[in-house]
Amino acid sequence: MKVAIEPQFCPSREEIQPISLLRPDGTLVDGAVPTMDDGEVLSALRLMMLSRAFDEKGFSLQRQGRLGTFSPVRGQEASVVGSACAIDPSRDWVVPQYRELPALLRQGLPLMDFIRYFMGNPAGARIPDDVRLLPIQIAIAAQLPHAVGLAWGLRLQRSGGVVLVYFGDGASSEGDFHEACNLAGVVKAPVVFFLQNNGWAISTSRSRQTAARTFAERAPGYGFPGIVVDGNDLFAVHAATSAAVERARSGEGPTLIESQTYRLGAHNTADDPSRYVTSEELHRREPLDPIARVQRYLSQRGRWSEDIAEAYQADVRAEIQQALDAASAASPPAPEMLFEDVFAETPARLAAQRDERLHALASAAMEAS
Amino acid sequence: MKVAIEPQFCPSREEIQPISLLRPDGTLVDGAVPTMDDGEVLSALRLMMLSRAFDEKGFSLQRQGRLGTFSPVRGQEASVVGSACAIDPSRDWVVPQYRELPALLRQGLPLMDFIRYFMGNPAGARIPDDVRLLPIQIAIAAQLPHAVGLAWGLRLQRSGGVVLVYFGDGASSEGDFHEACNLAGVVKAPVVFFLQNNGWAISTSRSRQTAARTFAERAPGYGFPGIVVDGNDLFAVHAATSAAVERARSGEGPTLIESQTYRLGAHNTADDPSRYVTSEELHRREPLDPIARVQRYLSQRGRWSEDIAEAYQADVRAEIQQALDAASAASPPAPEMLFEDVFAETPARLAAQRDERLHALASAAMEAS
Amino acid sequence: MATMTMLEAIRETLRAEMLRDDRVMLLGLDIGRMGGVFRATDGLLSEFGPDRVVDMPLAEGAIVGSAIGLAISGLSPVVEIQFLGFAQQALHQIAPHVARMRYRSRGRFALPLTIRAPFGGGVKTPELHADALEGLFTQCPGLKVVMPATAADAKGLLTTAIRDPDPVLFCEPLRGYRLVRGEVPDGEHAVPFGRARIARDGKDITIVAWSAAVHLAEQAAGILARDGIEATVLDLRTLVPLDVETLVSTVERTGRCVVVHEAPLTSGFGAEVVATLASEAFYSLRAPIARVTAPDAPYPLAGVEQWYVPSVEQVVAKAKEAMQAA
Amino acid sequence: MATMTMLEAIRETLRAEMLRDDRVMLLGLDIGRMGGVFRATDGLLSEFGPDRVVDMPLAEGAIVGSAIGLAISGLSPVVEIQFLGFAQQALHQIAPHVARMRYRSRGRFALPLTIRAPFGGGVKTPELHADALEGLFTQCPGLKVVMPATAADAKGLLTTAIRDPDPVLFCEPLRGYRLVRGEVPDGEHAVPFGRARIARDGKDITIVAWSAAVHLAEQAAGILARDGIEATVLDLRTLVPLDVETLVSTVERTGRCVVVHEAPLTSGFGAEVVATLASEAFYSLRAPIARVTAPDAPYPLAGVEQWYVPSVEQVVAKAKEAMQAA
Ligand SMILES: Cc1ncc(C[n+]2csc(CCOP(=O)(O)OP(=O)(O)O)c2C)c(N)n1
Ligand SMILES: Cc1ncc(C[n+]2csc(CCOP(=O)(O)OP(=O)(O)O)c2C)c(N)n1
Ligand SMILES: [Mg+2]
Ligand SMILES: [Mg+2]
Repeated sequence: MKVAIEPQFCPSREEIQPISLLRPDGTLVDGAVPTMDDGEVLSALRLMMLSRAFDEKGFSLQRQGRLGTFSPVRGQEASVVGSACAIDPSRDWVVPQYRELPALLRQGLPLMDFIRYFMGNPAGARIPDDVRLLPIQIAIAAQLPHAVGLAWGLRLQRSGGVVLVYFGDGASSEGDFHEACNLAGVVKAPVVFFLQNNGWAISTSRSRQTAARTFAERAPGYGFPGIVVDGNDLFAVHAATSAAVERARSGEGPTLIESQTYRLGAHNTADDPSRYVTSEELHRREPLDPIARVQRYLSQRGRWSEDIAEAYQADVRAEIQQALDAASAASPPAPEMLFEDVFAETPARLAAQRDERLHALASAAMEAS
Repeated sequence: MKVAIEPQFCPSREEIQPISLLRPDGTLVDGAVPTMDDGEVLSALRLMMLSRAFDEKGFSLQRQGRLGTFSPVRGQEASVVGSACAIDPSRDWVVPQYRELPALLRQGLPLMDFIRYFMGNPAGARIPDDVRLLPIQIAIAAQLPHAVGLAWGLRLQRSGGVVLVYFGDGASSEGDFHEACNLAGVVKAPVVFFLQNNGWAISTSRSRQTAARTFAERAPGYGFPGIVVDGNDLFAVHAATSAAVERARSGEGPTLIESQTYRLGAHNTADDPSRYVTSEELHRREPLDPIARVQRYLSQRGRWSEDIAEAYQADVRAEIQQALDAASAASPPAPEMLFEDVFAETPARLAAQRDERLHALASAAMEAS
Repeated sequence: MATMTMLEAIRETLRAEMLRDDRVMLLGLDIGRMGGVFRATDGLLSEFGPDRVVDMPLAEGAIVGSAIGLAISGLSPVVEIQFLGFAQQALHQIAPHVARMRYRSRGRFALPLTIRAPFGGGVKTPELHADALEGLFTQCPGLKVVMPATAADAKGLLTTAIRDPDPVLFCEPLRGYRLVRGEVPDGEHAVPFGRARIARDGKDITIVAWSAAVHLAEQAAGILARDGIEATVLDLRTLVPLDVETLVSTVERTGRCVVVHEAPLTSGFGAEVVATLASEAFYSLRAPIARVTAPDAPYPLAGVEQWYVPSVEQVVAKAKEAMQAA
Repeated sequence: MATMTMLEAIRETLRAEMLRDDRVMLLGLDIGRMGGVFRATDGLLSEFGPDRVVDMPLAEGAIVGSAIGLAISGLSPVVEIQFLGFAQQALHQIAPHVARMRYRSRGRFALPLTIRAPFGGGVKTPELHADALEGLFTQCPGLKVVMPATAADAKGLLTTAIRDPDPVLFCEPLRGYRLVRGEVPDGEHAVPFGRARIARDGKDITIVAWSAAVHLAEQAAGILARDGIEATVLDLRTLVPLDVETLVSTVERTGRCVVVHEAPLTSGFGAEVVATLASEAFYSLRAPIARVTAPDAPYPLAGVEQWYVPSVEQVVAKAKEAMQAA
């Protein structure tokens, strides 16, 4: 028999089945045991609904010019909330991309700060000291090595904390993704790489982003496990993330979670998805809405009804309105903010620039009045 | 039965066996069929011996200050020569890192040019127009996207050419590696990623470079196959590369080859490996010398003897001496070279800088004489 | 002559060059089906097909790095970097490889490669989208840096860039994409590199600018004119190669000069302009040369950018100061 | 005071700071078992163990990027980039993230992080190893850029860098590692940032330099002295923050100035120095300010670098020219 010159590693032929516990109709898969009790599910649902309501409100505020460009979570609520609920905000950190509002809120970020940030007010960029959260990341994938360093540092200092880092299918193509995963494997950083595969990077489809069958299969190439979950299934996401957090906390190192979800709307407030998504595709995806799925589950358990839904809806709207009012009432941004926090101490040259600028603005204001 | 929350992708538990055809003792593995006939083996061997002889000569020249810092191939000759011999220099390209002298020569680079380059003479940096070879790469991993673009371009222009790109275990950690592999998968570039895992990146050991079991298992994460070969086995390397070239040429896209070899010496002429390699480890590796292995194979076939060895040795030494003489006889570098080939046409500002510099040098020379 | 926006001029030029030369191909994020986040490539995918208008995976290093290989294979890639700030993800490909391939190969491998990238502030983009990094790229010997200010120049300079045998970074002012409109010559229109443009002529002072800041300079000149100060507005057009001759002769004539740019003060390209003048027009200078720039702070959030970007008032004030000197 | 090389001073300082503060940790390529390719970290692995002296995988982006996270977790990472040119692989982490984390988080996340990197030419390194890129990094608001020229300053400035609450790029002249020797104060020795050093005092002309070029300037000053020209040599020490006050007052005193640096002319930090002087010392300038720099070409192969790097003769010639003016 001839010695075969066959590759030991080949792209898998079979379809990879994402782990799933909750069916779209709200029933549990046979043998599924949710890792959340009804109380936890209800509070997760509330966060998902808050997120959805904020997306809607935010779009109209953006259209009125009151908010800047932002990216809605729509369609990905189970993915974000299920994962965020698997960590402990009193010791674990979230390192976000930019599409994870409910994870930020769960960590403890006041919604008002988020709003002020998107109003362009630097005051909103200050995350309260006890909230374990890094700033929103705009440069795609750049947060991944930060998360690894943070997790590694927590381990070196024996804090017991774990880092949950979010990023997209698009972000997975950047060099930073690779460098971060490889380093995390080497130093066994307690980090969970949470890849939200939402089908798109702006207009670039998943199939154009990589020829790999799944993103999760990259994990063994860094020496750790990879798992694919149904990202529209709150329970599957929560269970997989909880397991990964557990691994990380017990010193076994990182996990890569591919959460297969779908962006049910525009990339951001400036985007027009009709240029690249067909309405048929959207129709196919709508029934997989993760919020309705959880509501069906709770209904079947007698924990959800139209009345409760309305009460929740009113409640989250009130919370948003309150945050908006607070953001609007807060002091507006001022020009001196430009020069603050460049360094711990403002160097002479920058101070001179500041004084000149502020002086000119003051004179102009005098003249104008 | 409970639904298991188990990762679908885990680092493999078993030891991965590299493909091997030729045993260290020079006998063939059962069922092994070499893809080279004796004539081809002899010319490959000659190239390996030339490389080894150049390493030795080059070290002493470097010590005399006649050559700059360079990286010997020692120990990796089968890996480099076996792969290079699998492509067709009349249509395929080599994109090197810096440790592949015999691959450069096989493509058609005159040894004299290589020497002039390492003497610091810009004239040596000009690769002859009919030699399909990119310049030596100093910035680790930066050549990988170049290779992918080149391969893709060849395909777009239907040239039938394939690109063989070399890089190291160290290079595999750079973001460029990832971005290049992913893009190659997406555009099905006819490229062979030839990773020489020689155990070291300067002093950094393979085990510190990544937690992955093999580098080859990264390939499915880009949608193409990965193969591990015994890099000190000329036949295994040649067979695996030939298969990958075949795949690429027929439009099936890239392959990642991990050639498991060992750097039997210093990283470069400035390095002192005794700081990080034990002599026991070197003793363990020496018997795996790829040149002796091929010689044993040929001896067993009656095609090699001490006399032939001496003749070959004399022959490669003469070739090296000839190239050295030619390089020394060639015109020395001149200051105007500094200003050439910055742009197709020298812009006025640079021309003024050139004129000023050359004028000053001329005056200084006048004064000195 | 047709009147069009800068964005339209760019799109027309890309199309014309692709029709002229089938080696020209476009690479970038979202440039295909979507036609680019700003629509600079709208319609080109359907006209030229997916082999010539390529939606790339999200990796700037590989976009630029593969363009090097494509160029070596015989093609002329035109890369779109979605925002200039993200060219930093590819700097390790641009400075040592794009800019040096000709030099490193002693002329064997020329790279007829163009990198287009929008940049600049004043339009309330998210963080890290507005940085004016042109100065950084002028430090890469072997790379040309081109900064059109008008729709006509967008066409003329982009045409030259695509045909140039060397790599060119072509920076497009975000703020000017739709705001800047103007007459654009029909048909063939190639503006040579290294020739500054006198956008307005005046004997008292020279305002040097490039890209969107040229419009600031022109507005300032208009205001100064009302006070009887006649300003020349010099649009550098290309920073590398730099038109030292026109720069120096113009400032020699006026004796006074203000330089305006969007980047922070320290090591912005304004420093090079002033240093060049301080050496070559030294004896003609009648006043210190002022720089009107952003402060030495990162580009801020949208709510405060109005105070960060250089303003017409600042240019006017500095010009008046210069007029009062000696 | 002990006499030591610059390299020894750096190693001593790293060790002293690690002993002082156990949050200080070192990250880099080959810094552990090998002690660094130049031995700057020799012996530190065995003294402090693998959690504090970390041999990293070959990925500059992740080395710098993870240092950001380590700093946020409460540590003080000192990163070694093997050669400054390879910091370009990490520019997308340095400029938008290292330099801006404090700003972007409005003060919440300070980064007490130091990036050390050897650079500079004249020692026949392989391609891409010698680039003087300090100018590029002075364009990143939020980052301090420190360039010691002497062994004592290597200690004093590195001490300050490691203790600084903000990120610092600390550039070490390759050529000076073993060549530059000098007395180094024992014990505590921290040199404040933003204070230039008058390396030699003279009334006729100021030669401004930093890092290895300071020695070039000193040699030139020695030669000029034989011709009766008394030169001040001003060692900037830190480019950001820049000691504008000393720079301006020194040049005001001498009225003439030459700036020397290893980087190419265009947009090198010399441009910023000249532009600053041309604005702030304008009325004292008695001659154009010359820049002695590398030409606007990439750093070449070793066989021609002798003609590329600035020479003492060039500095002397330019100084004499300046003396003859007006
Ligand atoms: C380095 C970088 N390149 C490009 C962009 C522009 N950009 C913003 S979002 C985006 C797509 C990101 O896709 P993905 O990571 O899948 O996240 P998603 O938006 O789908 O949540 C791009 C290309 C950027 N912000 N940063
Ligand atoms: C981007 C970059 N970082 C660092 C270096 C310094 N350096 C030169 S060779 C080398 C190790 C490369 O290891 P590997 O890729 O395994 O190749 P090998 O030397 O083993 O053939 C390093 C770190 C470099 N040249 N380029
Ligand atoms: Mg996505
Ligand atoms: Mg290696």
